[in-house]
Amino acid sequence: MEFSGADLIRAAALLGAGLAMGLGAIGPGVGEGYAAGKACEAIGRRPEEAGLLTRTMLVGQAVSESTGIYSLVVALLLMFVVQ
Amino acid sequence: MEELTKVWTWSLDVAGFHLVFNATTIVMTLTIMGLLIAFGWFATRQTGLVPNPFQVVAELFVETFWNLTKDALDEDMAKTYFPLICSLFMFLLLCNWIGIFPYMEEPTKDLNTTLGLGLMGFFIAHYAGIKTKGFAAYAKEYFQPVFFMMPLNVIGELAKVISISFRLYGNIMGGSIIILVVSHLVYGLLIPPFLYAFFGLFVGTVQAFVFTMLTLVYISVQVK
Amino acid sequence: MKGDPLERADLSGYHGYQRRLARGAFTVSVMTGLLAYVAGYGAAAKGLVLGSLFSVLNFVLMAQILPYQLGVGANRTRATGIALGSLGVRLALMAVPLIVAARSDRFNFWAAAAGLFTIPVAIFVDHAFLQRFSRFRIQEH
Amino acid sequence: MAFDHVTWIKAASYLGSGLAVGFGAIGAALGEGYTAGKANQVLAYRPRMSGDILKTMLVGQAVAESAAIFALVISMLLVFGGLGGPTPLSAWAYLGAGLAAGLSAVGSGVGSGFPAAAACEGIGRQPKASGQVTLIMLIGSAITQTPCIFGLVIAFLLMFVDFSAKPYYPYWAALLGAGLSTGLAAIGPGAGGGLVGASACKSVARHPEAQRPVTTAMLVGIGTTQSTAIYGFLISLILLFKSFPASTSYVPSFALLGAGFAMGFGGIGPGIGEGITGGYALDQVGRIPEKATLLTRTMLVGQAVSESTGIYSLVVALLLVLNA
Repeated sequence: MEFSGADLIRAAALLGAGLAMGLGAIGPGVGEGYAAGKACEAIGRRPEEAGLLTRTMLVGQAVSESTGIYSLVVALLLMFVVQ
Repeated sequence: MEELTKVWTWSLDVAGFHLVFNATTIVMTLTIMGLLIAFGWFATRQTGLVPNPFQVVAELFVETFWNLTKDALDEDMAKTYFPLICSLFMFLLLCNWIGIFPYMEEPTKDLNTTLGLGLMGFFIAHYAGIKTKGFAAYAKEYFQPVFFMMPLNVIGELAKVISISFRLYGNIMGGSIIILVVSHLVYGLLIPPFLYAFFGLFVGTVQAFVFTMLTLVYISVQVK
Repeated sequence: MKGDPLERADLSGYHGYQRRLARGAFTVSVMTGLLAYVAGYGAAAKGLVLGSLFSVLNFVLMAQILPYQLGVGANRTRATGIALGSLGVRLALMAVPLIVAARSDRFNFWAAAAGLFTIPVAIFVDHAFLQRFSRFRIQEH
Repeated sequence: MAFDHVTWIKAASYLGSGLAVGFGAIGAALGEGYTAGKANQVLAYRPRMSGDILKTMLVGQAVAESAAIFALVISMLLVFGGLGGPTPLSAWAYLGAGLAAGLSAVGSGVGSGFPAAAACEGIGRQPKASGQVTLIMLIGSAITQTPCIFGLVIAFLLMFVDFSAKPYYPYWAALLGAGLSTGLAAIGPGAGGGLVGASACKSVARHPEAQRPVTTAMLVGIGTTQSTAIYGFLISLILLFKSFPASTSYVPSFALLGAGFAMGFGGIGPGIGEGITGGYALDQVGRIPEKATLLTRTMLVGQAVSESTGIYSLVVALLLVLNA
């Protein structure tokens, strides 16, 4: 089994892409779930404000998801740009 | 599973540039625009007190998004940006839903579409910011709280474009990949329809709404 | 809270429930085993009965350990430690029928593995179905 | 230091067996410890109820332990099943089987502890509702075992499908990645499903007459929570059954391993997050059952958005597999 330096770099980049996306998905997943949970709680308290609360929840989740999206971008870069 | 990597493209050499067009995306986007124009024509053809079905749907959209826009921006500003927000949502909704028909593909499955829409929202938001506050006040915000935070602020603004467009792209692309893979695995009739209902209709609606709301929020952050 | 709250407690309902559930589950499993034996699946029948015997033993042992686990107080680390120890012992116990069935041709391995789930299945059947009809209900004293 | 591969296969199956039963026992023990701690708190102010609370604990524990028993069955098969296939790939398959069974039992073991603890609390608060609360707890913990069953299926496939004709070089990574993907991705949904079940038990204890809407909302909530476990299962199946060409470099192998890690770790966060959402939503369903539809809708929207990172992981994993 011969292997060159370029091979090693590519292999490490692909494994790194997997780890980046995998580990990067943990935090946003939990955080977004927490935001959504608190929104459900608030809707339970004041069902008449459901529209406003859902919108706020979606915006909050979108912001907490940013780090997950950065992981996605980094993973895609590692897969398709690193040669 | 070869369909995943197969893209139907047109390439063109113009003045030394090699341009590649994703034909499927362009055709589907034009189809959706045609459908929306036809919908608009039917909805406004005979407006009356007893509305026709198209008018009912159109009024639903207009009313919902008028209220949303009015909440986020103030009244006269909302008049400017409401048509953008409402038509953006209708366009995205139809884009995400069209994949459930055979031989149709979601234009939002292509990163070019979502990135283009994200950039559009970005430029509109910043144009709105400069127009309301003036360039000096707009530029000053980048040096808050201290002047050397400027690069981070700029990166933060650009990251919004990346996050908004990759969110839509990732969800729609992921949904269609899942449907494709599961269809290959089960060869059955029962599971894929449920997946279409979930990813095509439900996730498509939610993500179209999220994209629209975020564009609205980005505008409202800039003008306030 | 000083002292063991369980000392003053009336645990007869607990013991009665546990005894009756174990007896009912084992009886049903032995009857299923007999039917299978008569139908000609000898190895499967023996494996099933062996597995369910150890499932019931595990259940009884668990029921005996549980009050001690509850008696250590609200200290979650100690409770987890006791749970880990008791689970280790009981898993070692439940490994016995699996090893025997894997090594011997007279017991079917898959039947023994299925037999280990006798008690969870019995609990589920009891609560989901039998409690609706009081005639078949596992009586609690 | 050259061993023949029979030695390696033995070593790998012992290691896999130890991992399976070890992780399985740790998960179930954490769940039981949590239940015992909660039950003790309830006993402190309800000493008379100890018989009922012990009975609930016993029932909950007996059902929760199925995750550990699944892992035990896999572990005993690995050691005593007489599996020793002569191919070098078997070593990786057995290690992957142990990881799949063990890791997936962690989530379900921990997760089953939450409904049991909540049921003890609920019965302490509302002794009359004990039958309904126990039933909800049983349904909740039984569905929480689903990710563990995915792990079991992948472990069986890894042990009994014949991979001897496949090339060693990227397949070792495909087999290990298949085990990791299902195993790790089952942890989050297992724990999250338990959180939903726990809130359902609390809600039924508070409003026993709201049993029907709570059960429906709980089934929907746990079902959505488990979608990332299904993605992990999907990636494992693709890794096992897609044909990869033999290669002379490490690149495809590490791409497949990366796919396993991406989907495996990527399933943990969304699973737990969706469980938290479902938990809060079910608390409120129990408080105002007449708003159950609105709450279920909001819960579904919130869960769908929380799941996006899981979908990104799936996309990355699929791209890694397809480009390998």
